[in-house]
Amino acid sequence: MPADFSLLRADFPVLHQTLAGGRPLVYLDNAATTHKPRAVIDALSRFYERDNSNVHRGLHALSMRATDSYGAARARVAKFINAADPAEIIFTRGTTEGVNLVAQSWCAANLKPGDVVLLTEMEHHSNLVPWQLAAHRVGATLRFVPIVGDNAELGLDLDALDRLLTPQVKIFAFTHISNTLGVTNNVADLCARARRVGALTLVDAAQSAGHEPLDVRALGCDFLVFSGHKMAGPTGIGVLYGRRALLDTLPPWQGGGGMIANVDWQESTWKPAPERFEAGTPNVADAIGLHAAMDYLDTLGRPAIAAHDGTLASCAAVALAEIPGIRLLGPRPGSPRAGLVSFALKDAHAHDVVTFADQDGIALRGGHHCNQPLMRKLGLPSTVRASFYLYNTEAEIVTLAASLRRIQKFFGGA
Amino acid sequence: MPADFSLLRADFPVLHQTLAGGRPLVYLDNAATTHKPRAVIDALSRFYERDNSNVHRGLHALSMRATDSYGAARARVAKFINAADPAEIIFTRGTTEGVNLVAQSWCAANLKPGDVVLLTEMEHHSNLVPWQLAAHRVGATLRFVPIVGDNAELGLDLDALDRLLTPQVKIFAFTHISNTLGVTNNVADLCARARRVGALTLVDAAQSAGHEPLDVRALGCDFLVFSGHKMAGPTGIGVLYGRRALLDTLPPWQGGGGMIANVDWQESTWKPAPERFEAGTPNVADAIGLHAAMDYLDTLGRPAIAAHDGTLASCAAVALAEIPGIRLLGPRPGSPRAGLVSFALKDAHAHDVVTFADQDGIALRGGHHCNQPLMRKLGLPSTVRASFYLYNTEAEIVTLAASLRRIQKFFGGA
Amino acid sequence: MSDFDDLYRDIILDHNRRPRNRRRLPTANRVVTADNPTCGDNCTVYLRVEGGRIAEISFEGSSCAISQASTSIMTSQLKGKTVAEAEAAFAKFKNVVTTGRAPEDEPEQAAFAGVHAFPARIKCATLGWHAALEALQQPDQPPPAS
Amino acid sequence: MSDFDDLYRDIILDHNRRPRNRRRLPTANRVVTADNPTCGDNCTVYLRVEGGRIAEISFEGSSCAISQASTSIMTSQLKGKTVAEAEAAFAKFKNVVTTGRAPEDEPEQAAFAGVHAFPARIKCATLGWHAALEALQQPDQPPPAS
Ligand SMILES: Cc1ncc(COP(=O)(O)O)c(C=O)c1O
Ligand SMILES: Cc1ncc(COP(=O)(O)O)c(C=O)c1O
Repeated sequence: MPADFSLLRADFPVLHQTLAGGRPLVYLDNAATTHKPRAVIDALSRFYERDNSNVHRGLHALSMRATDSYGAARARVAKFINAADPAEIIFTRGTTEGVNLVAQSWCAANLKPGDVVLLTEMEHHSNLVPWQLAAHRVGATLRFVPIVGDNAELGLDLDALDRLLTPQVKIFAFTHISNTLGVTNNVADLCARARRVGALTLVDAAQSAGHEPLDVRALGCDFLVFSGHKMAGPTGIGVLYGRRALLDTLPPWQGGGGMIANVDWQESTWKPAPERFEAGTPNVADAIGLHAAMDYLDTLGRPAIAAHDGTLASCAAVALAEIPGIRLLGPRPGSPRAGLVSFALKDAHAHDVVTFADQDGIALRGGHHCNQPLMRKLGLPSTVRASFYLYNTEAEIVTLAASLRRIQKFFGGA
Repeated sequence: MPADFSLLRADFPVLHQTLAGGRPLVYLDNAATTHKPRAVIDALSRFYERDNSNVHRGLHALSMRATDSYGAARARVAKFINAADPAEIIFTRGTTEGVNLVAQSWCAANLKPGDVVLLTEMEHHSNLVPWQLAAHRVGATLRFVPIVGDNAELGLDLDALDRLLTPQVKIFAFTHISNTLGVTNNVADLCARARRVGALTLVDAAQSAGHEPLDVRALGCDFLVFSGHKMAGPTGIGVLYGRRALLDTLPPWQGGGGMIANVDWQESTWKPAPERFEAGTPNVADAIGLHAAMDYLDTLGRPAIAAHDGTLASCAAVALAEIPGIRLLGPRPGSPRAGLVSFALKDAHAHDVVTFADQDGIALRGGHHCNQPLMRKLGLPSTVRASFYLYNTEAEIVTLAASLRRIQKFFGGA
Repeated sequence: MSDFDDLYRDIILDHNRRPRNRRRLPTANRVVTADNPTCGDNCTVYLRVEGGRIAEISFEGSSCAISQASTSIMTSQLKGKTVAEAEAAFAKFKNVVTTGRAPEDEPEQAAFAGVHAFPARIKCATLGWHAALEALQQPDQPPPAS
Repeated sequence: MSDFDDLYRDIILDHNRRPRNRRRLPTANRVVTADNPTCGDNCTVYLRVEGGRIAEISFEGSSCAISQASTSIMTSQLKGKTVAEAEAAFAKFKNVVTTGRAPEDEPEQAAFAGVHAFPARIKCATLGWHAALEALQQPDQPPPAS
């Protein structure tokens, strides 16, 4: 049975505060980062209070406990996304580092001048800029699957995708859920299309990993990346999944302790994955915190979380569509959408909206959402985004809608 | 007045545990990682319970608090090492990532075939392998300042250093304190010698940052790196210091959100340091935890900590020197040494020593200490290392010495 | 909402709704665009400098109310000023938005005193000023292509 | 210290102090070195395989007591065995060190049952075995250069 989501708020200490002016916190900035349940905060403290130690190289009691816990976190991630083998799980700082790792290590070993890296027009800077850096280095070309549809229902142009998927495309990197539009891409379908031309795939699951079930084998992707802090876990930890056979062919990216087999003055050899890609002391405590976050999410059930977040976002879209002068992006109000709503008010700039809403205790995000070229294409300098997670409620949407109406009046009036 | 160090043990929850067999924990693996005081653990919890939010791009209350706290942590690091400007402080995962950042970004922009990267024979793999990767990429050469002296008093060969410091040397990277030998290098002197031939310097302060005062301007280094987890701070956070004028000339290493000025489909431009080098959501919570750790250390006073750790290590060296069949590395017993002792027992392999000591509740480290080529040069497959921090006591050294005597008898007897 | 009302004074809302000098200046001999990379906002300032004085000044760009209003007010304040006078005016304005202390002799600048309670918005308030001051440092340029 | 005594049985200490077959084998036609990158230990196993059987076997290398003793015992156990028999023996040994269940018919292998309580040491106990089994899979080589 899915839990009663309104009861969950008790698990999140941060929600129980009143802001300046006595207003309760209405946190709708979950696409930027989510809050952490007590279970995650306690897992961190517990590690430092009982088991703190370096991993891998230790033979004493604490070091063995820390090594076991770190290994258990890796195995838990493998189970969380149904990877075949814990060795396919590399801990990173977050989504951004995972993309950079693949863009630098894989591209250096595999990309030749004239090759194409295919992206989409809805990528976050973190799944765009690393490919620019890597492609420029080898003289490869970046191409983009365009977004089509009117502003109220934007999506990838699949016909254009098939035309763009030439044999020159060596890797296709795309987001699962757009953090700006709230559009969900059909990952399995996109991976299958890429596979037909022999292109590898990297999926940016930053916006989906904490919201819906992920099965890397069913999706058929080669790489998948996400961030712990966007799924109720700590900051500073994230995951790169890579197919085992592929990881073992990649050269290391960073060098240092823990990733070497043998070091000589001039040359070294490497351990296999995952160690090869985890140079230096890893972020042990936060990996253990992420473990607790995955347990927390799976106790609720990710299908229930996805339903909850999607329902709230749909409600919000319907409620907001009524506000005069609003322009909603992404799926049409009434159609299914991921857990966020992005919009612009005719008379109020995004920053002014966010500052105003903040005075009502509402945390929103305004700006380009790390998606500058897309915003330019849409002809919008910026949008406001409300994004939802398991602890949000319908009452908070009512508060949001009322606040937006006052804003529209404040800036549009006179 | 320096605190009574034995009272500090109350600040470290992890120390108050009994291990299997009812023995109290004697933690002497501080060079691998140190424990965290209550103040650090609480700073992490407090952040997640009150202020948790993403930084940089937010205009709502929590985001402004998180941004302020993250900025304050950066400013605190600048003060901690007397950097001229908080913009010279880049947060990394740890020492290893800091070295990789410089080795990849600086070398790609500045190193040409035939140039020399100068290291020493006492570098940790983390300050060796990144330079191998970077030098091979551009066809530069690695050279090593040799270690001289008999096994009981090893140090850098300064005459050889001056011969090696040719105008071909573009950067000289060396450790402040050797994690294997306990030798302390004279950083200011080494930097001055390098400067004479126009070489830049990178100082690996992993083993010193938590133990003694550091003043990057007095030392005259160009880059300096260290890890939070080795100085009472959390795992997953570290620091790269770089001179401002230098940082602003470096190309970015990782791409992504937060480090860009302007992004277009094919090209982007970058923010200045430090943002340029911090792509993606940073490890906000652990930067704040590191802030608490620096405050904790400076309340005690780093000169007092250095004296405490050094005294313990000297006592340990004297006590251990009495044990039959022991071979001590590093400074002669009786001479000043950094807070660690590295040794080998004639009849017992390092692993067996560590396993035996663990049964006595003592946490030691055995192996190559991420220093394989040095161990080969010294003709030792591995050593045992006892390393001290502010919460260790003389009584623990007595326990250690007694345990080592029993080990020697156990394996040497019959 | 006292902080908020303080941030959005009537004078700011007025300049936001009806910005002064918001246009391209075909006769400009200095043009600088300033970006706020944090949010993607930008502001282009056009100047015609003659004999060390700002003969004409205008701006374009997309940005928030604080930025629009402060740039609008800046253009009306800097017209006719020398470089030194413009720098002094900016120093005064920066002081207002960082300290919150409102100068009695400058009601238009004083309207921005509320910004100091919103540190993340200080960049918005100074975006146009930065562009103008940078333009004043530059050599004369040919007029902007149309 | 019961776990510990269990780990370092007399038979292990004896083989550590006086390892059997610890030497270079000039007539070897298979040589494999296994490394434990975690600690820097290594073990080189020399085999002379004749007609599908291990005619001679020896080892060298620097490693801990567990590793020395298990390799020493391994060499005495594998001498004269076929590939299939060697693989079966290793499977049995692996079972001992991972489960701690001691086979009654193999007192020398049984001595390693205590290893299972020290998971980090399992690699030590199997280092020499891995080298030997890998060598058995290889084609014949010329004898090692001296
Ligand atoms: C001298 C030295 N340099 C570098 C490192 C690497 O530090 P980290 O593993 O925290 O990146 C260490 C510790 O492991 C060290 O002792
Ligand atoms: C779709 C998407 N990709 C990538 C990222 C970058 O994630 P992080 O900043 O945690 O590395 C984000 C969030 O900022 C995102 O929403």
